[in-house]
Amino acid sequence: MTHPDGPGSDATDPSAPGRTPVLALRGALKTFGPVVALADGTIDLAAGEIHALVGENGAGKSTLVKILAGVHHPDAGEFLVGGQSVGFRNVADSKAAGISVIYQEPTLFPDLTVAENIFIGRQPRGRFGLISRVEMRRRARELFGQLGVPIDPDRVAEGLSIADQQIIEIAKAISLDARILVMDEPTAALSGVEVDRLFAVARRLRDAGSGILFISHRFDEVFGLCDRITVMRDGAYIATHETRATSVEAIVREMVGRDIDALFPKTETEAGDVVLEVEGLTRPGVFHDIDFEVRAGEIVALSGLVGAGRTEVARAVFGIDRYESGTVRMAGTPLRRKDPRAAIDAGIGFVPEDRRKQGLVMDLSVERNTALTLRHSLARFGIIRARAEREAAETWGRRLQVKAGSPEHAVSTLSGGNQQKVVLAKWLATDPKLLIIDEPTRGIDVGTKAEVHRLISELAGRGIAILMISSELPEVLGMADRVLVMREGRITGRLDRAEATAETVMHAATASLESSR
Amino acid sequence: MSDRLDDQPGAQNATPTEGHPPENGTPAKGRRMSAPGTRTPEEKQPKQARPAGRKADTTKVLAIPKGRTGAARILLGRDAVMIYVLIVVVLYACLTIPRFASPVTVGFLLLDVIPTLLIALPMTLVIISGEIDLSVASIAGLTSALMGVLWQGGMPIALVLVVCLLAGLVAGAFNGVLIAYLGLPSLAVTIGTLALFRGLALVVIGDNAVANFPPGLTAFATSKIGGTGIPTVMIGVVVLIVAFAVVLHFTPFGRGLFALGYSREAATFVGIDVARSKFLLYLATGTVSALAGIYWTLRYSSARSDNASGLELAVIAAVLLGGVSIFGGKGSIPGILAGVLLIGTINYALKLDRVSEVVLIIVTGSLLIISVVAPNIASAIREARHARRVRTAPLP
Amino acid sequence: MRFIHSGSTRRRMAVAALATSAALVLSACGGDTGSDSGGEGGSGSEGEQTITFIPKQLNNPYTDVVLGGGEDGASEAGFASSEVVGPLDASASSQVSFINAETQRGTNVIVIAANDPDAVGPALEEARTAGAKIVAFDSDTNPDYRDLFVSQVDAKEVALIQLELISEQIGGAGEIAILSATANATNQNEWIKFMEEELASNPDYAEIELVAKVYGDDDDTKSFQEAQGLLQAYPDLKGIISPTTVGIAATARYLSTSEYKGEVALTGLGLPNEMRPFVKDGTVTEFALWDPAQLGYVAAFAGKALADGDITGEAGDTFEAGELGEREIGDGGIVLVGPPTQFNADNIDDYDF
Amino acid sequence: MSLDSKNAPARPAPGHERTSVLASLLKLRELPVILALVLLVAVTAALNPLFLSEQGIKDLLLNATILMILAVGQTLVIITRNIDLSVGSILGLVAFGTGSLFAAAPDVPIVVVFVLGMLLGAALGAFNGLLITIAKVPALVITLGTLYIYRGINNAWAGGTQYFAGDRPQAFGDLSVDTFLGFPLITLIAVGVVAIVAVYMLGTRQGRDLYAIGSDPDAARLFGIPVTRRVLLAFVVNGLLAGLAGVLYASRFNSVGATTGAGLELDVVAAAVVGGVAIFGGSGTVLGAAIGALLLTTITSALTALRVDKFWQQAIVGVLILAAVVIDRIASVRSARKLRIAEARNV
Repeated sequence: MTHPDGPGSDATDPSAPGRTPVLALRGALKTFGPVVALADGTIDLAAGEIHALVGENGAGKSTLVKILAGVHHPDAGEFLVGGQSVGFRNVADSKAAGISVIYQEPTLFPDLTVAENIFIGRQPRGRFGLISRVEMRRRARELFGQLGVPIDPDRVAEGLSIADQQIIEIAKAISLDARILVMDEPTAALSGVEVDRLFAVARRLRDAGSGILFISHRFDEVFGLCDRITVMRDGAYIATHETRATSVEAIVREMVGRDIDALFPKTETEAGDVVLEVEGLTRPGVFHDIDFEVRAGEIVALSGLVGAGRTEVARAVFGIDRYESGTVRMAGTPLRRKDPRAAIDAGIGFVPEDRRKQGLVMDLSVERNTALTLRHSLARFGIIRARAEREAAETWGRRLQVKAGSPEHAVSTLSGGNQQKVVLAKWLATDPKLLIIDEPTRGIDVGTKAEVHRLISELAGRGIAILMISSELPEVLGMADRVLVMREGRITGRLDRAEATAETVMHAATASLESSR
Repeated sequence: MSDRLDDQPGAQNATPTEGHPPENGTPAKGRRMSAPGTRTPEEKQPKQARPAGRKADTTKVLAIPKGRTGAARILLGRDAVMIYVLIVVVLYACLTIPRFASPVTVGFLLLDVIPTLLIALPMTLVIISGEIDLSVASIAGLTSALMGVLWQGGMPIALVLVVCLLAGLVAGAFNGVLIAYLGLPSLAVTIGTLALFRGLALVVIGDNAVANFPPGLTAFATSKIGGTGIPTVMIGVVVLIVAFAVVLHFTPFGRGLFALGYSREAATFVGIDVARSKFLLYLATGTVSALAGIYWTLRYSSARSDNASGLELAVIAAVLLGGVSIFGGKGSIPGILAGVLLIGTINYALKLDRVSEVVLIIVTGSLLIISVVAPNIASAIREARHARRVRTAPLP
Repeated sequence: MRFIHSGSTRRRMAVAALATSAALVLSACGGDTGSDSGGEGGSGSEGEQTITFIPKQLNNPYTDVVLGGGEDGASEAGFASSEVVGPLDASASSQVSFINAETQRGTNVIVIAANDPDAVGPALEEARTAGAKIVAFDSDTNPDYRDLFVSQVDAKEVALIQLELISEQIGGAGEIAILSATANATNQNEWIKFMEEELASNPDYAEIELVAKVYGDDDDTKSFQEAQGLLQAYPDLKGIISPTTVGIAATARYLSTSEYKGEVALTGLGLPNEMRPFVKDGTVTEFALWDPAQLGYVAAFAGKALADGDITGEAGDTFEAGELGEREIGDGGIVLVGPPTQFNADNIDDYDF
Repeated sequence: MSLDSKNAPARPAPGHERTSVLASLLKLRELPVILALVLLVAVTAALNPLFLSEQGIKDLLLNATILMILAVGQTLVIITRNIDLSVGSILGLVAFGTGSLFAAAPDVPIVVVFVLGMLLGAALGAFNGLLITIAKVPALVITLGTLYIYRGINNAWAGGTQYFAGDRPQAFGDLSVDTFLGFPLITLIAVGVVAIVAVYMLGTRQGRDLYAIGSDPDAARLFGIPVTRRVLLAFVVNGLLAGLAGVLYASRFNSVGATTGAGLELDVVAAAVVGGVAIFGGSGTVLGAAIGALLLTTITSALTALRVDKFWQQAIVGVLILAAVVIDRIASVRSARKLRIAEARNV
C-alpha cells in the first residue's frame, strides 16, 4: 500500500522496538457496498502505552474501532492480538480477547440500573448461581470510589447526563480488567475535573501494563497523555510518531494532507444587512444568554467541543426545540417559538448534522426529498403538481451537480456527498435568507467535501447568510468570516477571521476546563 | 467514511451491485469533480455519454430521465405486483369456479369488502405515519350501537347519521389527543380504546339489537347500479378512495406523512407539525370507522354492540399485505386496494366453491407472512452474495 | 373436517395452492404462477335439486347432531347434493356472505339457523328472488324472510317443561336464574318470555322468583364464568335454567367442581352425551331436549316439498317427512318436530347424541 | 430509545443520594396496579361478603390462572420489544391437542400430557421466533399471521369435534377443583410459573439480557449480547407457557374445540400493559403482569358480584389500560423534569 499523495510516505515503522505489541492491525479493508470505509487500517498497540489515533472526521477511525470491537469484520488485512492472528465473529469474541471499547456515544441501557449497566452479561453470582445484587452494588461502588464519582448504582441509566454515562462506560471497561482499552473520544463531553480523573485512571491502567488506544480531537490531551500518535487520513494509515518527537503542526499537516487554502475556496464578500438576530436565548441546563447576529453574505461559524450546546442553539433558533427565554428575529421580525414552519416561512433553511435521520427521508426518491420543503409552494389547489416537482428537483439537482441514477431513485442509493447535496438542494429550493448548516461535511469523501465548501462559499457570495456549525477546525478557520466559540452552553469567544487561529479557538473552547483543573 | 470503492486499485470487482449504484458509472473517469467549469460531457449531453452496458448507465448527473425508468419502476413496483397477483387470482377463479364470472360476484364481493376497504384507507395513512390504530372496529361497533339506540329513541334518521359520524370523530379525537399530543404509544393506547369503545357500545345498546331501520335506507345499502352488479354505495366509496389517494400521494400533507413515518426528526426539520398531522389522521380514522359502522348497520339492517368485531386485524392484515410497512414510511393506496380486494376475492371464491373458512384463515395468515418474509430473505441472500464477492476480491 | 368434504376436493386444493403461490409471486417480484389447475368444475348437474344447510356456526356439537339428521334427510328426500357451509363464529353478520355465495350457486333450498333474525334478511330476500326456497330451522329468522320454520317443539311447551323440572328440583320455592345463549337468540328469548309469563300467572310458581338472566353467548368459557358470577351475586340462588346446550354443560362443569354441587339445581336443554357425567355424579337431576337429528331431518323434507312445489308454506299444508311421517304446517309457517324428551339417570344411557 | 446525547447537557450530574426504602417502594412500577386490585377487592367484599368466601376466592384465583400464565409469557416477549399475538391460537391448539390425546389414549399419564402440551406450545413459539429473528420481520406482522394460521390449523384439525370434560380422566379435571391450603392446584402451578420466571428475569444473566435487548436492541448487539438467541428463547418460553395454559384450560373448562382461546391475545397484552410492562420493551416485571391479569379477571367477577351491569366491564378494562399508559407517561415526564431542574440549578 502506498500513499503517494501524502506526507505519510515518510512514516515511521508503525511498530516500535522495545515494546511488547499486544494488538496489531495491518492493512485492514472494510467496504459497505460500493463505499470503502477503511482502506488501510493499521495500528500497533503495545502493552504499557497510551497510543493516540488522530485524523479528521471520516478518516476511518470509527470503522477501525468497530473492527477492533468485533462489530465489523475486515474484508482483508491482518489482525493480531497478543501475537495470535484473530478473526472476531462478534463482539463477544473481542471481549474474550481482552479488548474493551468505550464509544464516542455511550451505549447504556436506559431501563437498567447503573450497576447492572456496568456488569451486564457478567453479573456477579451468589447463591444458586443467581445474580447477587448486593455484590454487584458493592463492586459498582468500589469502581466509582476508584474514579471518585458519586453515582448511585441503583438508579436507572435513563436521564443520566452524558458525562455520567461516560464515567459508567469507563467503570465498565475498568471492571473488565481489559488488557486493551479503546477509548473513542471519551473526553468530548467531560469537564476538566472529570477529564483529569479519567487520565489518572488511564495512566494507572497503563502502568499496570494495559495498552490503551485513545482517540481524540483535542491536541492538548493527545500530547499531554499519549506516548505515541498514529495519524489516519481518508481511510488510510499515514504515520506513527513518538509524541516526544513530533509537534502539533506536523500532526495537523499529516491529518489534513493538503493546503488548507486550496481546500477552502473562500471568496471575500461584503457583509450586508443583519438577517438573524438572537438575543438572550436561554434554556436552563443547555444554553444560556446566547446573543449573536448573522448578516447577509456572511459565514458565521459556531464552534466549540461536542456537547458545548452548539447544535442545541441552532435547533432552538429553527424552532425544533423550545427555549425558555430570549428572542429570535429574522430581518427584524420575531419568530414564534417551537415552530419550524414559521422559521422556514421566514426564510431559514437547516441542514442538520445527521443526514440519515434528520436531513433526508432515505426511502423516498431524490425528487420527493428535494420537494419536501416545497410541498406547499408546489401545490395548486392543494394538489402537488408532479411536473413542477420534477422540474424543481431537476433544476436544483443539476445546479448542485447531484449524481443520481434517476430522480426517482431512493436517496439511500446515493453516496454521502450526493446525499448532502440533496439536503442542500432541498433548502436552496426554498430561496432561503439564512442557511444553518450543522457539520456540513461529516461523512463526506474528500472530493465532494471541497465541492460542498465551494458551494457554501458561493451561496454566501450570493447574499445568503450562513450559520455553520463544525467540529473540524480547518473547516471553521477556512470558511468563516466570524467564529463564535461555545463552551458549556455559553458563548465564550467571538473572533474575526483575522483573529481566529487554531490556538485562539481551542482556547476559547476549553479555557475554563483548563482553569478548573 | 464514504470514500468511493473505486478509489481502491484492484477492488473494482466489487462494484456495482443492484441497489447500490456507484457514484459514477465509468470507473476512473471524471471522478473527481474539482470545479463547476470542468464538468464531464455526460452532463451536457447525457444521451451521448451513455455507454452500451446497462451497468454504467446507473448513475449520472441528475437530468431528465423520463420514459423507461419511470414506467419500468411503476410496472415492476410492489404495488404493480400486487395488482398482477389480484388479476391472476380473479382470472383463475373465473376460469375454474363456476358462476364466479358474473356481475353477481362483483356485487356480493364488494358488499363484503366495503367495511374493510373503508377503514383500510385511513389505516394506511396512520401506518405510513408510523403509528397504528387497533380501535377502528370498536369505533364502528360503537357507532352501530349508537345508531340503533338513537333511531329507536325516535330521532330522525338524518340526524342519527350526523350524530354517529360526530361520535366517530370524537372517538378519533380521543385517540388523537392521547397519541399525538400526549405522546403515548399508539399500540398501547388503541388496545385500551379497543376495549373502551367496544365497552361503551355494550353500555349504549346492551344486549339489544335494533333492526327496523327505514327500508329505503337498508335497501339502498345493498342496491346495485343497474345490471352491473356494482353496489350503489361503491360510488361513495370510490370517491373516498380517490380522496385518500390524492391526499396521500398528491398533497403536501400526504408527502409529510411519508417523511413522518420514516423519521420524526426529518419531518420536523422540513416544518411538518408532527402532532397536528397525527391528530388529523386519527380524526379521519375515527370518522371513516363510523362510516363503516353505519354501512355495516344498514347492510345487515341490525344495530348491535358486537358489529364489526375483530375487523381491526383483518384490516391491518390487508393493509400490510398491500405493501404498507409496519415501520411506517412506505405504502400506497393502489397497493392496499389490491391487498383488500385480493383477500376479498380469495374469500368469496372459496365461499362460492364451498371451501371451508378454515382454508381462508390459513391462506390469509400465510400470505401475510410470506409477503413480508420473502423480500427480506431475498435481500439477505443478495447481501450475502455481495459480501462473498467482496471478500474474494483480489487485495491490494 | 366432517361436513366440509365431498365434491371436487382437487379443485379446492388447487384454489388454496393458487392463493399460496400468489403470495410467492407477490414477494418474489416475478416468477410463474403455478397454474397446475385442478379438475373441471361441476357441482351437481343442472335440473337436479340441491340443498345447503347454514348452521349458526360450525364446530358446535349440537349443530353437528342437527346437521347429521339433515344430511340423512336430504339424501332420503332425494336431493342431488347436500352441503353444509357456515361461519366459524356465531356473529350476526357472518352468515350473510355464505347466503350470497349459495344464492349465486343457484342452490334450490337453503336451510338456515339464523344468528340474528334481521341481519340475514336482505340476503335471504335476494336468495328467494333468485328462486331459492328458504327453510329456517332451530332458530327462526324474521318470518318475512323465510318460507317456513321447522321448530324443535312448541315454544311454550319447551318453556313449561323446563319450569316444571326446576320447580320439582328446588321444591317449588326459591330464587332461580336463567343462563341463556346470546341475548339476541330468537328461540331462547321466546322460551324465556313464556317462562316469565308462566311464573307470573301460575299460582304453583308463586314462590319461585326469577332473579337474573345472564348470557353466556354459547361460549364455553363465558358461560362458565357467568354461572360462577350468578352464584356469587345471588347467594340464595336455588336453581338455574339453561335453555342452551353449551350453557347447561358449562354450568354443570362449574357446579360439579364447586361447593355448590348438589346444592344448586340445574336444568335446561342439553345433549345427553355431554351431560352424562354430570347426571351420574349428581350435579344434574333431570334435563330435557328433543332429538336434534329430527330437526335437520324434517327441515330437509320440508325443503324438498317446497322445492317440488308440493307446499307453499301456508298454514295447513302437509308434507311427508320420511320415517317421521306426515307433518302439518301450523300458524306462522311453523312446523313442529316433536315433543321433548326428559333425560335422567335412569334413561340417559339409552340415547346417543 | 437510546440516551439522547443531544438533550443531555455536558455537565456532571448532582450527587445521587441513596433513596430510602419508602421512596423506592413508591417508585415501584407495580404499585398502582396493586393498589387498584386491593381497592377493588375491598370495595366489592364490603358490599358483597360472599366475594371473599372460600369459594369466592377460589373462583377468583381459578379465573386468573390461565390469563396469568399467558401474561407472564407475553411479558418476556414484550420486554424484548416484541409482541406475540398468536398466544390465543397456540392455547387453542394445545387445549384441543390435550383433548384429543386423552380421547385417543385415556390412560396416558397426566405428566406426559403436560410435557407434550408444553412441547407443542414451545414448537409453535419457536416457529414465531425463528421467522422473526432470522427473517428480521416485525413480530406484530408475523404473529398476526400465525394467529390466523394456528387458528386455521386448529379448525382444520378439530372440525366439528369437541372434547368434553367427561372425556378426560377425573384426576386431570380435579387439578382445577382440588385445593391445597385453599389454593386450587392449577393456581399453584401458575404461581410457581410466575415465581420461576420472575427469578429468571431478576436473577439470571440471561434474564437481564432480555431487558437490555428491549431497552436498546442496537446497543445490545454492539455489546455482544446474543440478541437473536435471546429473543428466540423468549418466544419459545412464551409458546411453552401458552402450551401449559392450554393444558390447564382443558383441565378447567368443559369443552375444547376449534375456537378455544380465540380473541385471548388482546386480553393478554392488556394484562401485561395494565401490570406496568412498557409496550416498547425494556421495563416491567413478570409479577406486575401477573397482578395485571389478576386485576382484569377480578373486575369481571367483581362486577357480577356487585350486580353491576356487566356491559360496563369492557369499558372499565379499557379505562384501566389507558390509565396504566398515562401513569407511565406521567412518571417518566416527572423524573425528566426533576432531572432538568436539578441540572439547571447546578449551572
